[in-house]
Parts: sequence; structure tokens; C-alpha cells
Amino acid sequence: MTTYIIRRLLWLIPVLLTVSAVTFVVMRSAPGGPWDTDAERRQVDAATAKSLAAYYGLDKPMWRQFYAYVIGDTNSQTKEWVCGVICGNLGPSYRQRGRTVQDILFAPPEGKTFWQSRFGYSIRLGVLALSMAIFIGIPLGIIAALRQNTLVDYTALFIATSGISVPSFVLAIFLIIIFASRLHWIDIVVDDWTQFKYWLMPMAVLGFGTLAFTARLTRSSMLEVMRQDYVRTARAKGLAERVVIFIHMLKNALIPVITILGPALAGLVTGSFIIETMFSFPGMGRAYVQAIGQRDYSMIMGTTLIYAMLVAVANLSVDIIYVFIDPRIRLGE
Amino acid sequence: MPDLLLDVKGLETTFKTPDGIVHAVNGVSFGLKEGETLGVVGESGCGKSVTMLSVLGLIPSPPGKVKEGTAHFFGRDLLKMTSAEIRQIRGAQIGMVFQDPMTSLNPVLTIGRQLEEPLVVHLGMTRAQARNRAAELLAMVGIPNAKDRLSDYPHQFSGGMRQRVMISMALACSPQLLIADEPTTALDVTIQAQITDLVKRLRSELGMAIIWITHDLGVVAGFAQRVIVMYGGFIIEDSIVNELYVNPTHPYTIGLLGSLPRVDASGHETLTSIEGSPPLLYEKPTHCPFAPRCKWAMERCWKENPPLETVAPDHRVACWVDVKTGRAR
Amino acid sequence: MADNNVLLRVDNLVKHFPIMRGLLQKQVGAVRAVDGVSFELKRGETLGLVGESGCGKSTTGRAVLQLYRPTSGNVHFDGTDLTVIKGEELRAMRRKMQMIFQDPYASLNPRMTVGEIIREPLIVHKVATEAEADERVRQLLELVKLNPSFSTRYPHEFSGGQRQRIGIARALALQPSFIVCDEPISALDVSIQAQVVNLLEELQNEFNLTYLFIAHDLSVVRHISDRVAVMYLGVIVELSTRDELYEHPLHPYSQALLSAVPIPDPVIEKTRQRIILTGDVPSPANPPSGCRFRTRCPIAEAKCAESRPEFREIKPGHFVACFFADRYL
Amino acid sequence: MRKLFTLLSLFVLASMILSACGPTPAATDAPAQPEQPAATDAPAQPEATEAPAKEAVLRINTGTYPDVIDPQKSSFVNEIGHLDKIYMGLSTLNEKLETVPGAADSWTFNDDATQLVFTLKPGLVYSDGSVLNAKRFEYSFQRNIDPTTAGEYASITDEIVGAPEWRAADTAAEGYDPETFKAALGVKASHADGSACADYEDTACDTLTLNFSKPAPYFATIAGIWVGYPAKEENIAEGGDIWWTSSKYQIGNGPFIWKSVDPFVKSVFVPNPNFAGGSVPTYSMEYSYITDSAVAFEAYLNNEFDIVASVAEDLPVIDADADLTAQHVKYAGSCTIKIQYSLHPTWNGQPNPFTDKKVREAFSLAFDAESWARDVDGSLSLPTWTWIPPGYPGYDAASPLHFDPEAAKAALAAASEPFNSAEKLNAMGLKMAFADSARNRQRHEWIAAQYKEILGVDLALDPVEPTTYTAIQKDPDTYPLLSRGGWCADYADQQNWLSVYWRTGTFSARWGYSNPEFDALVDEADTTVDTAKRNELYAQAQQILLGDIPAAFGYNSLNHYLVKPWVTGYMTTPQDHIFPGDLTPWTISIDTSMIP
Repeated sequence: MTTYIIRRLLWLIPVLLTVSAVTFVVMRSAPGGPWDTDAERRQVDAATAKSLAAYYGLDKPMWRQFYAYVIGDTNSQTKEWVCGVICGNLGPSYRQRGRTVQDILFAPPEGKTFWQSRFGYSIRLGVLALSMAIFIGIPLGIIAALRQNTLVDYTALFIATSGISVPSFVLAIFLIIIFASRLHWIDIVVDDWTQFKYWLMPMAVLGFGTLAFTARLTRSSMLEVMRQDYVRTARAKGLAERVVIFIHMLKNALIPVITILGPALAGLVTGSFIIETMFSFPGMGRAYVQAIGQRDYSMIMGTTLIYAMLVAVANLSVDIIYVFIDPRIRLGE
Repeated sequence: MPDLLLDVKGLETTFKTPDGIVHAVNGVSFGLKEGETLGVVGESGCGKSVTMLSVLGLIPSPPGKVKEGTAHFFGRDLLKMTSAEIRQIRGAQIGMVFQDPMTSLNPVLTIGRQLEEPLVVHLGMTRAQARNRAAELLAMVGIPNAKDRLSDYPHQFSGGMRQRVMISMALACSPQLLIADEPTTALDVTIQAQITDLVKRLRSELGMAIIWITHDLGVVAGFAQRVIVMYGGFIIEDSIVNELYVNPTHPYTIGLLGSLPRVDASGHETLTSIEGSPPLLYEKPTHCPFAPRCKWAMERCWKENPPLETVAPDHRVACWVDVKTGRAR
Repeated sequence: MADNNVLLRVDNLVKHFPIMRGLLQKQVGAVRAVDGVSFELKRGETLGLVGESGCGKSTTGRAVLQLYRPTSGNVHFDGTDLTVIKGEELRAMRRKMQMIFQDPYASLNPRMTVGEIIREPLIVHKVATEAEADERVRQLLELVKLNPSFSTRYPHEFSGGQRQRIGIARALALQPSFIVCDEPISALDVSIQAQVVNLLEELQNEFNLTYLFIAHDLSVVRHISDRVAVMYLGVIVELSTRDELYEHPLHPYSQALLSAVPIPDPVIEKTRQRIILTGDVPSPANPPSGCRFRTRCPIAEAKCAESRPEFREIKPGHFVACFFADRYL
Repeated sequence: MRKLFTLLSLFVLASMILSACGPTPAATDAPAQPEQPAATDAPAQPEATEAPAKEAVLRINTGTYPDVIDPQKSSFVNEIGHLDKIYMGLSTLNEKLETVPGAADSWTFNDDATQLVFTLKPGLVYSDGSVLNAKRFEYSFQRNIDPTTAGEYASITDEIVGAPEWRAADTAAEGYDPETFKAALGVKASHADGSACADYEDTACDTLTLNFSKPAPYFATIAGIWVGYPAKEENIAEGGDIWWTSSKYQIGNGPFIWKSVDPFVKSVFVPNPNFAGGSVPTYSMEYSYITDSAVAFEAYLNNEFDIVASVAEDLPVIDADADLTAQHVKYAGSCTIKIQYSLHPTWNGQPNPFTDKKVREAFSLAFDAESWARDVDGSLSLPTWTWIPPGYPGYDAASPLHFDPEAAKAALAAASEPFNSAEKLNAMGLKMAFADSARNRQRHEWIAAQYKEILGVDLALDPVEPTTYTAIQKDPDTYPLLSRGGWCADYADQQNWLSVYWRTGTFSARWGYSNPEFDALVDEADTTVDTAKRNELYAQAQQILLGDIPAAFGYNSLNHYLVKPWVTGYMTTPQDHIFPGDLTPWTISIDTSMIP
């Protein structure tokens, strides 16, 4: 299995390289640069633009810039070798002057822990949303399957369908109006994210779609498993229904559910732009949106890479977890 | 026959499907003596498996429904039992082996765990006791290194080995009755021979009654004492084994035997095939279910469904026609 | 042996499927699915290829048709070595060779009508205009005893036996001279099997077809074949004319295989002595040294592990790969 | 192995706890945070309210979190809105946008306006009590010019002797020595008698002399903008490249102290008791960074904000509610938007009709800015017929042209051949380019319809991908025939409105405007020290500009906010960065008794 994991990790290299190459080309092919201001504003003067370009290496040919980004290059101004992505250096932000992308994403504010970094916030929100999806979605799916075609089932299906079809920003503003403006249970302007209650709404909005999806998948998976021969075998052994459901059906039914949880977590962490913006949540998604607005190339590149990596690692983790829950799977064989 | 182990009378089972109600079992009655081996033969969809699953309350409901009938086991009607009561019977007094050993074992639980379950539930063993007994059971069905293999998962066993596991599981609590639903159909012929051999041995050691469901008339020939042939949810012939093969009486049984090439037959004569296809059972037939495919069918066959009638000692047939003469019986 | 009457000659056919493993996905071994198979087929002849699942019989069929390109060996069809030709040339040869599959449902495109399925090869190979194709579809459906009006229906509207007829009609569309029948009846009900077997026989007589009939059911193979080859773990262990093989099997495996087949006659069954093989078929990725069968062979000796027994003609037309075959002469 | 399943659930649980344990670091944080600058806070405590009233805190939503909060690197209003709370330049602006003393007590120009001498207020200190002398400002200007800083506004001080040369220097070159350039720079801190200053502790160092390579009478204004804010050199050195991210290094002389920041979440500002301009504010401030306007609006309604910017979507709700209407504050902003005509001789290979002044006149007369503001901009713009917006020095309502359909038709008819009828123009296939977006489509369709209706002219709309649009606008060769665009002031001097934008060879080169008479007037104004005379010259120049009709002057941007009734005393200017009156925040007071 170790070789399998190593091989999968090695596979990440070409994947990430491709992702960065594509992002790189797409971004650079758009006209204008990070210091190009609107026509209606004072223009950055040529000498400054030139020295900024030189500092960030934008005066070099494209391939060289890409090489510098990935491998590294000598900074033409400081004459120092600066290692690139391979050393974990995602490069300096073009807009947040003096800060590197990894610093913006991963470094916590002064005196705070890693979990208070942009990345830390997003990960925590993602995990919370996923937990909600798991702890509500899975039971909901199970109950719906066991009570197929009853009111319970229809209710669960309704929730699931609405979770998939209602856009998150609609749900977000809806919840804000109800719980903050009308009921005054929580504040809209959150200045203390250390309080758990403020996490509830973003978590609910973010996790709702996944919850719905999880519930649907669990339901269909349970229905599938309920028809399996080994469930009949279990009943034929005279086992109590409780044992049949929890020992014989659930574990099998959850295998497909678990396989989507990794990508779901990656999706939740990476897909939280709207929610982070709506709830003014200080996570990575918000930084990403802002970077796009400001054409902060290296931020966009860096964040995209982190997202790509997250998705890949999430998929890999699922594949590994899969081995432990499904004895039939042997990696790399 | 007061000494019947299992006495099924007038069993009717239906299934609700999107295309309509399927009348899978349409009034089936049969009895089984203690220690007797009964072969149940028929094509897919003839109701042979459904009959046995109905008796054990294992019909998925909905869509399935046992509409009528009784099934007395040791004098108690299985069909009237509460789910708790019938659970006491299942796995304890009646063991069951299913067709596909690949899918009948839970893929994510160890063999040991699955074997221990009935021991713990029915015999009140502790986990440790159950584990020891499980190893003995595996050894009994001829699995080498039984103790070590308890922690293996089903996929680590071959098909034949899995079916042995299934058998050991069904026999774990020394049941009075073993219902084997096409236990060798999915297996290769040499493995099939191993399994039938094993069951024969266990039958002589443990003395349980066996209901062996199959579509292969060959398998039960050397094995069952009595054979019932099912068609369209009805029993159409019920006979002691020698009589059936020597003197098949229902046109369907005759056709079935005729359409079966024999490995010991040197001749190259054309097989006597039965034209047409088995009925779909969306309506409960009011006539002989085999009439549409029967070359002897008479007017009456299209009007009334023949009851099982005794034609020879221990030989009952449901047919209006005497095939030997081609006339009404 | 330039026999004009020989349609197909297979010489030392090998098909290995590589096993990749490790960091760099190096080939660490191979599943030796077919490991040196040779046989001949005369025009109009049926060669039965029997063996248990995993013995390589289906792979042999596919490798003969070049559906899998063989690892080594030659396949001469009608004088052309199929293993060296490719592209248009191979496509042209494929017209003369067709295949009938085991699962008639999976092998028919559910979104095409029966007419479209049958005419597809005609159009693809540009052998008929649209109008000619329609006429040909009608003829073919009649040939396989289906109502020509069925051509506008979809596969799911048919029963298993009818679907297999559709598969046969499609295979016949290009008027092949050679058909590989890969377990064509094992998915069908007993009463339907005979219909299909009879149909295949009729078609063979009418069009002088040559069949490679692959099956695990020895009874059917005996019924339909002129000669029979027994495969075990990628090699042919015995090959002879039908009755010779069934009545005087010389290889211990053939003997065990034949003895395992149940005979639908309780009298014979009760007196018959069975050879019960122990254990399972070893993995084709790691076959035993020497004689492939030695690990389960009741008469194996030390030399069986050392070298592979030659596939020799022990009697005229009777080939066997066993050191001790002479004992049974 | 089956335990792994349990393990998985445990993992999920653990992660839940992990995120729930957020409060723990807060608890450890707590002792470090509370009331650190309590001492400095004390004098700011309002004494007026007797009851233990609510704390006076002004809670403002600023929208996007700043990318960089560094005086010599920032360029966006939200960034400057932070900086001008923490720092104050040598000069500053009053509510009329007149340049008034800031950190400097006074300043004098020499006769030809090539030298500007600032004298600092006596006893000037930073918010932490440390000395603030002229050397600090010297450092700020040096840092702004230093090419390694590479600030986006570095060129704004190019009038200073030696500044363009240093900025253009190749820092990677072998013999590059910043000290040489620094010595040659026309920025010098000194004692009042001209003797050299010792160091940053030298309290007698109160004079800053700026020498210009050309007359720059407007430079007193420029010297007050953010690039001259006196950030501390030692703090910048200690904090390194990211010094500006930490509020602890941002020690300034502005009205407020940046007490704490939680990026993307909240900034807290408390009054600076050592503030030397205006008066010390009587309240604290909290900036929040909610970018979704709907959420911010809800928060305002929920009394969680005292001031938010209103947006078009909120207007129906505001207009339907008398209280909100009363809280709605609207006034002209810092931009003038116009429809710019290309004045290049040819367009698209044929004679350019807009070289004919009568055609320009027709198009200007036919643009109904009032309807535009009402129908297109949701009342979020102010119609104008002049260039410099109201609220700026130099605003002149007098304009030769106002919307007049009949006059427009007459003007077109009076144009020269072959531009004197709609048919002739239509035969040329006139085009109007714009940056493609749904909103812009709607806007330009309205404009085209307007011209069609009044002049009968067909304008083909030419939507262009936004970044490409920006690029084609910057190149005279690709400048569109007709395009909507404008100018937003950097600083409040007519020079910025007139010389920087319309003088030959500046922005005006893009569309080809050039008038020697105009150039002569602004050149003279740009070198005139006497304010009254300067203003007169600029006023004449503006009238010449308007008379040339280089564009259809359309409307001014509108600053519009919702302000709670308990916030009073704010003095609005078009240059406000984040909230109304934020150039003079000390005039604002909060009536805490009114807060529900």
C-alpha cells in the first residue's frame, strides 16, 4: 500500500503541473496586468510599472516565468535565488505587497493558531459542514430507505431535493433575515469567530447541499443493499432486524457514501466562495474572490493549486479509507 | 400424515410490480417427513424459491405478500408467527443455503463473524465459544486451516469454499431442516460434485431433512427421495424419485427430461424441445398453466386447472391428459 | 498437413494478460489465460471446448477471432494467418468469423431495434444496400424462427431464448463460415436451451457452418460436438472425437469431470462411482510446474511436477497430455 | 480492521471538536487584549453623558478588506480610508476641500513656486508619545520615491528635484547607491535655521524643504496625500515587508489609533489623544468588511452598523420607508463621467464627424443627463454640464450647453458637409464601444436610443471584453469613436482636474484633444503661487474646455450612504473615502442616548 500511496502522490506532480500551467496560461493570456488600472484612474507610471514587473519577474519570457514559478529563479533585483512551488513557495502576492501567497493562506494572524489562518478557517468550516452532512444526512437517508414510500421518506426526499436545488446564496440571505434580522438570535456582523454559534449558519448553508446529496445517496444505497442476498442470509440466520440493519446493511450501504465524502470535503472547502462572502467569513474562498477581482495572479495561481491539491489528497484519502472499510479492495493490485 | 416435519397447505404468494401483480405461488401444498430429502425442480420463475422464502417469512414485503396458506413446522404455523417467534426458528431449526455464494455472504464482515452470529443468537454462546465452534464447523465442511480462516473475508474464498461456509452456517445450530436454494447452480461441475457429496455426508451424519431446490433434474436424481416439479406457481408433479425419472407423467416433466442432453447418451438425436416460453403470471391462471406450450392440450386444459391427483403410489400429477394414450385421464 | 478441408488451424496459441505492480507499474507476472493451445477444425465440424470457469476456454475463443491479439502462436483461417494481418485485411476476414455470446441481453444494444441490430454488420461491412438489408433482416429473423415483424421491437421486449436467437441472427447476417459459440445457452432456462441447441444444429446443416462450441455443460457439448477438447488451466489436456472421449476418457481430469456430471436417472446415479476432486483450480497467474493438473490429480507422481506431459496422439485422433494415460487404454 | 469504521466516525467527531475548540485560543488571548491602550483612551472618554451610557462607537461597513495598508504603496480608496485615520500629512483638507495645515503649521513657496518650505507644528508627537519631526516626513518622501518601494503613486511627487531620476534608476546595476540619489533629492529636513537635523529624536528639526524641477504651486496639496504620511522607519524595518499587516507597527499621528485588526473581520480604531489637527474624536470606530451589500443592508437595519453604503438594490426599500429615507445621505462624488468623442482626424479610415464642433454640440445637447440619472442610474448619479464636480475648488456651474433637443437638431443641421444630417452619419455606421456587461449593455442601449430619438442617428453598439476595453482606451490608435468614461480626482486641486487630464499630451492624447490656448492657461496657473490668480486662470481654462465641447459632460458619481440618526456633525466632501465626513472625522459626534 505504501508504494501505492507514493505512486499516487507522485501522480500529483504532473496533475498539479498541468493545473498550474493551464491557470498560468489562461491568466497571462488575458490582457492587462495587476497594476493596470482603469482608464478613469491615475495610471501607474512606466518606470514604476517596469520596476514592479522586474521585481515580480514579469519582464521575462512566459516559459521562464513559469519555470521560475515552479522551480525557481534568481531575482533580477536582489540577485538571490528564489525557490518556486517545489519548495512550497507560492510566490509573492502582487497586490498584498510584501506578503507571499502561502503566508496569506496559511499564516495565522499574530498570536493566533494555524486554525485561525485563512486556510484554517476554510478547513474548519468545510469539516463542520461535512460533519453536519454526515450526522444528519446519513441518518435521514437510512430512515427514508427503511420507511420507503412513507411520509418520512417523502419528507426526507423533499429536504434532499430542496437542498440540491436551492442556491446557497438564497438560503444564506434567507437564514440571515430570519435568524438575525427577525429573531435576533445571532448577529449579522460577526467580529468574534471564536464563538461557535456564529459558525452555525455558514455551516448549515454550506453543508446543506452535501447533506441533501448524502441523504439521497444513503437512501438509494440502503435500498440497493436491502435487496442484496447477504441481507436475506442474515435474516435467514434469525438475526434481529436491528442487527440486520446496523451490522449487515449499514456498513455496505455506507461504502459508496464514504467514497463521496472526501471529494465532498474538498468541494466544501473549495466551494465556499459564496458562503464566505455572504457571511463575511475570513476564509480562503473570500481571499480568492478578492484576488480574482484585483487580478492578483500569484494569489489566484496559489489558491487554485491548493484547491487542486486538496481535491487530489481528498480523493487519495478516500481511496485509502476505502481499503479499510471494504476488505475486497486491495490498492494497486 | 401426522409425523410431517413441514406441512405446507394452499400457499399463495403475490408480488406487486410496476407492470401488475405477479402471482408467483398459486396454492402450493406439500409435506416433508423428518430426515427426508425433497427435490424441488422447475425453471426460473416457477415459484420454487418463492415458496420456500414464503414459508420462512423472507419474502421482501412490500412488494411481496403471502396471501394464503399454512406452513406447519413441528405443528406450529410458521406463517402465523410473530417476527420474533419466526426468528427463533430461522437459523436455529431451519437453515438455509442460497444460490449464489458470491453474494450471499456479507462482503465486509469476516467469515468468523458471520458464522458466530447464529451461535450467539440461538445457542447463547459467548463470543469465544462461538469462535471455537465456528472453527469446528468450518472444519466439518472441509475447509483446511479452519481456525486461521475465520478472520478472512468472503472474497478470499473460492466459490466452492464460500458455499461450504454457507452450508456450515446453515447447519451451525443443527437444524431439523436445511433448505438449499440452487446451492450448486453457480458452481463448476467438479465443485458441484464436491458440494453434493458434502451435503450427502452431512445428511447421514446429522440426519436433517433437506429441501433441495434446483432447475437441474440431474442434480437431485441421485440425491433426493422425493421430487416435486413446479410450473407457473403450481406443483404439477410430485413423486418419489425413481418413479419420476422412470415414469414421468406430466407433459412438462416429460419435456424437461427430453430437452436435457445426457452426458451418458451416445446418440445424436434431436432434443425434444418445449416450444414457447414460461408464463409471466400477471394473471392467476384459471386453466392449466402449461396448456399454451403443451402439445397434448385439450379443450378442458384451457378451461380448468387440473388438481394434483394420484396416478401411482407416491406419485401425483396435475394433468387432464394421459400422455401415454393422449386421451383424457 | 495441408488438408484442404481444414478451415481453422490453431498452433500453440498463447494469451497472457500482464500483471502490473509497484511504483513504476512494472510487469511482475502474467495471468497465463491460454498457454499453448493447438487444434484444428474441419469445415462443417463442431469442436466442443469444455472446462471449468477460468480454464481459458473463452479467452481461446476470443484469441482465435483476434478479439484479443494472441501473445504468441498462429491462427490459420482458410489459409490466412490471422495473427499477422491487421486493419482492412483483418476486417475482411472477420466477416467470415462470428461470435455468439453467453449473455444475450448484455450483448445487444438496448437502444437499437432488433432490425437495426441485425442489419448493423451488413451496413458496417457495406455488403448490402438499405433495401437489401431490410430484406436480409426479414430472412434472418425467419431463419432463427422469429416473426419478421419483430424487427421494430427492442431487445428488452424479448425473452432470453428469443434474445439469443437475435444474437444468432446477427452473427449469421454476414454469412460466416465459422462461428464461435461462447456458452450460448448457459444463461437460458432448461426448456429453452434445447430450442437454441436444435436451432444451432439446423443452421449448421443448412449452411455447412463450422462451430467452436465453448461450454462448461458437458452434456450439451456431447450432444452438439463432433470432437471435444477438454481444457484445464490454459491448456488442452485431452482432445478426441466425441464418443471416444466421453466413453474412454484417458486424462484423469476428463474422467473426474465426466464423473461429476449428474445424470437425470436415479438408478444410474446411485450406483455410479464418482471421482471427487479435492481443492480448487489454482490461480492461472501462478500455475503449478509440470503438469497443470498435478495438484488435484489422484494419480500424480513426482515426475508430474518436473516436466509438462506432451500432448500426444495416444490413439488415432485421440490426443492426451498425461504421462500415465496408457494405463486407461 | 472493523474498528476503522468507528475510527472514521471518531475522526469526524474529533474534527468537530477541533473547530469547536476555537474559543480556547480566544480564552488565552483574552488577558493579552483588554484595554491595552487604556491610558491613551482616558482623555477621549466623553464626559458629556452622565448616565453610564453606551460607549460611543461608530460602526462602519467598509466592504472589501484592503490589499495593502502602506502609505507609500496603497492606491485604493478603501486602503486610504484606513491610512487617513491613522496618519496625517503635512497639509490636509477641510470640508471645502481647501488645503489647510495638517502636521505643518504653515508653508511658503518661493516666488516661482520651485521651492516649498513646511514648518511643523511645535511639539508634534506620534500617538505613542514619541517625537514626530521633519526627518520623519523626509523619510516618507524618500521612501515614496525609492524605486525599491515601487508604489503605484510614486510618480505623483515627480516634481521634486531628482525624483524621476531615482525612480528610473536601475537598482540591480553594479554601482547603484541609493544614498547618492537620496542626497541629490530635493527633499531636506532641517532646523528652522537651515542646519542639519540630528535624528528622529531631534525636536528642533521642524522644517521640511521641497525643491521642484518646475513650478508646482499645487504641491502643498500633494504633500498632504497619503504618500507623505509619516510611517515610522524603524517599525517598517522591524516588521519587514509585511510590517503594514500588523496594527502594532502602524503608529501614526492621525485622529485615531489602529488598536487591533482581525483581517477580513474587523478593525478597531480608538481616538488618538495626541492628535494635532482638528480635535480629538470623541468616539471609537469599528470597521467591518462585509462585501455582500444585501447582508450589510440587513445588518444596518438590525442596528449593527451606524453607516453603510447604500446600493441600487436597496433603494426601493429605502424609498418606501420614511425613516430610511431620512437616513439616506446623498451628495456628489469625486468623478465626472462623460461621453468622450474621438477627436482624431480620421476614424475607421474615413473622416471623423466629431472633428466638426457642430456635431459635437449636437451630441452634447442631445444627452439628457437628468433622464439618465433617473431612468438608468436609479437616481445614483447627479446630472452635470460642467467638468469639475460640485464640492471641489474650481466647481463652475456655468456651462454653455444644457440638454435641448431642438437646439441639438439645429446644431446637427448646421454641421458641415458631409456630417450635417442623420442620414449621412448613418451611412458612415457610427459605433459606440463599451466594456461588455449586462449593466453596461443596458446603459448604452439607453444612450443609443436617446440619440436615435432626438437626432435620428443610429449608433451601433460595440461591446468589448472589459480588460480589452481598458486596453483599447489607452491607445490613441484604437480609441473608440464614442465611449463612456471619465475621471476621478487624486487630490483636490484644479491642476489634477485640468492639467493632469486635458493638457496636450496627457490623458487627452488618447482621444486627441489639444488646445494651445487651454494649455497656455493651465501652464500659467500651474506656476502661479497666488491662489486667487491661480483660481482665476483655471476658471478661464475650464470655460475654454467647455466651449470646445470635447465630450458630452454627463453626470457626477454620487456618494450615498445610510447614516443612523445618532451620528451627527459629519461634513461631507466628494473626496470622502469610506463614510460621509471621513476627511474631518473629529467633527462627528454620536448621541449614545439615541441608540436603541
